[in-house]
Amino acid sequence: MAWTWFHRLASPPHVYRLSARLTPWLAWPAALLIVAGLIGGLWLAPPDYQQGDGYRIIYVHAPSAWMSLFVYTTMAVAAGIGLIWRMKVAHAVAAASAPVGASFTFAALVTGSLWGKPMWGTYWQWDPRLTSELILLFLYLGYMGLRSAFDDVQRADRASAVLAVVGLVNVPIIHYSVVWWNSLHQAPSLMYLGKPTMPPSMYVPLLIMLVGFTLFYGAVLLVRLRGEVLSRERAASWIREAVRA
Amino acid sequence: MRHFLDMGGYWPFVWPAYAVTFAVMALNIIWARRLLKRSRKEALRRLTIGGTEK
Amino acid sequence: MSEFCLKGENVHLWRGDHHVLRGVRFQVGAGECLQLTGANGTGKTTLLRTACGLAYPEGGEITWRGQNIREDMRAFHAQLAYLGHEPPLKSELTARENLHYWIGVRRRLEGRELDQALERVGGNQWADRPVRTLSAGQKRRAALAGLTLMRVPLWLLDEPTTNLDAEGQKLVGTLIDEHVQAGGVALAAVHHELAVSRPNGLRRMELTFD
Amino acid sequence: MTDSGTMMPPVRPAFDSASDATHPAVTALAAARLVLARDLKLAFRKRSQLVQPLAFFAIVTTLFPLGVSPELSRLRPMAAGVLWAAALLASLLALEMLFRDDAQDGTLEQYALSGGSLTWLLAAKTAAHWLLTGLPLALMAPLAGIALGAPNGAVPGIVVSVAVGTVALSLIGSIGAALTLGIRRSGALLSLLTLPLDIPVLIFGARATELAIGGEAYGVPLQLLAAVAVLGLTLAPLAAAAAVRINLE
Repeated sequence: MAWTWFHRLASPPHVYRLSARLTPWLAWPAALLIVAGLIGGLWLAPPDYQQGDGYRIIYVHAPSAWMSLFVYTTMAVAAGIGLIWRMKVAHAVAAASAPVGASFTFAALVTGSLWGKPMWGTYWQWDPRLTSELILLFLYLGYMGLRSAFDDVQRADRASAVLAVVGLVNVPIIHYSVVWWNSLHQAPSLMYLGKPTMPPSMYVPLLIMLVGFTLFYGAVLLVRLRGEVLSRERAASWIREAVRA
Repeated sequence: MRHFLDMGGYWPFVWPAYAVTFAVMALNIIWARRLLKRSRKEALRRLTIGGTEK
Repeated sequence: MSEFCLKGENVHLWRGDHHVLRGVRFQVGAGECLQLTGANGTGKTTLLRTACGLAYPEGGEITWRGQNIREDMRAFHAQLAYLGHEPPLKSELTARENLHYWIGVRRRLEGRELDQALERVGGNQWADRPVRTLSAGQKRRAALAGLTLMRVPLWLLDEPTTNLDAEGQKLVGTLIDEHVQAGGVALAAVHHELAVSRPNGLRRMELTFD
Repeated sequence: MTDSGTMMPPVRPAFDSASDATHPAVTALAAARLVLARDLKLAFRKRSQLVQPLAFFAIVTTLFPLGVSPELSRLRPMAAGVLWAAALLASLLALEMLFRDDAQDGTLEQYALSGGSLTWLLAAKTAAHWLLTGLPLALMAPLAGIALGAPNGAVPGIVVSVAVGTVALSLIGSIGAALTLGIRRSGALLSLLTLPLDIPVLIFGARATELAIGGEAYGVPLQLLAAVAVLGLTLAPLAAAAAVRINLE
């Protein structure tokens, strides 16, 4: 079968060992890129002509917001794969992703409101980005709440997977409806930058940060994945070696 | 340096934003490691209790 | 299609950390009734639920007429009747209404079938009373009427004699007898030996903790 | 000669052992209709459960004038929002019971093993749920609306928008109810799962009602609301069926 390579690749012991081996290859580049992005964003990038130095929050806010969506998508896709093909490793990926995504959604909310304060004069505005972010946080909390309500890992995996997939279908609808709602009430929206085009000295650090954050997610995911894979395996002989190692 | 830390007067917003983000990252690292450690311990416990299959 | 035969091969199932079914093997063919015995917690109910496709075995496979039941689950379900611990009856409806809705979802009831089935289990007196007012034994009898009305070759019964008096237990035995005589297949989890009058075709299997 | 032969009642064949079709099967639609009829009959035999969400809706809408102001001019701008928040919570309240009884007495198991489509049966149950909560809410909403300062001309708009919106709410809610049916005291969790998914319904529904109260054309939000309901109609029963199967495992 053409699928055998795939199944071998997705077998728990293989995934466990591979994740252990890959983690440093993601973690160090992530650390490097984030430090580079920090230097670029905080020192090298010029102040914005409208927002001065206040715009520098973008270098943590935008990557966090990106993570919130990217992790949710990854989680839901993995959950869907686990649901359809009954693949434990895919469920483990979904389970490992949720807390990471939720925490970055939280960071995106806090940094967004800190950015909003000097611009709006208030920490909270019902602007579409922040509102969508808040709803996304609720989706994450619902997912994790449902997961923890089950004693049995298998059932938790499968039930929460249904929720994740339903959530993924809903995210664009929610986002669209929130934007639509916001356009009616003409509330101020979080303007990312004053100028329509950013000079490279501004956007290159942003790109570096985006990649750095994504790699960071990868590294954390791999560590968590090992834990999740272990808790889904029962008395298999490979565990003994893996745990000792 | 003074100038840098002041962030053009935006320091009360810029620095907390960075602090929160990096706190979240640090927590993620700690949580991930704790999860792995706990799962290992748990797996070992299961191996010793339900040691019917080797 | 091949002959009626329900077969379990090396079935493994976990509930959390608990390895409930450890490589269970069984086979029941046409004209046979397999009695599952075993102490509480040895997985009788789990085995029945796995055999009817509600629970998913993590190892091994279950076949019906030589085909894995997962291949065409609906066709398999159309040929089986499962009776769980609780009779699936609504207390606000009468026994007759309950059977009408319960069986009606599966097949069209013809003529006096429903009356005959209720009569068969001794339900003339209480068929039109709300189930809320029935005794546990009467509810069980109503469920047995439903079982006969499904007219399917495979019966999976979880403690079919619970709450039944001596006569009711005999009724279960007779119903299974007839079913098996007609070439049907029955798999029943029991605590007490079934009162089957024709013991040929009756087989036993005991589940244990190890 | 054999005495047993004469004693036996006329035995019809227990099943047709030759073919795969063992009996005249019921179409998915007919089975669904039966489930719908059963749930309606059950609801009318225990009416208290029917009335509770409606009473809840009435009480919540009463709280706002008491909490904000008795002046209709101040209530009118928020009437649509109040109506929708109350409708959302009332429909949520009824959701917990959607599958609970059927899960406990084994009816859901029988549905899952019926050999027919579980999706259709659950769609029928959801339809019954809407007929028993959504529709009465839609009929009651104009009363609450008028009490909050809506003009009489807004009545059709309010009824239509709440009716369409509650279809979507019932459908989305059926997923949440199916996911939590194995969990004790699931109320808070059910809200946490369902309410975020309900937000588009709230936004489009409240907008349509708001426009209706203001005497303006509410076609656009109503169409968006209907689109959400149609999407829910196609996908929610599938998801609910998957969730029910998982919880029966």
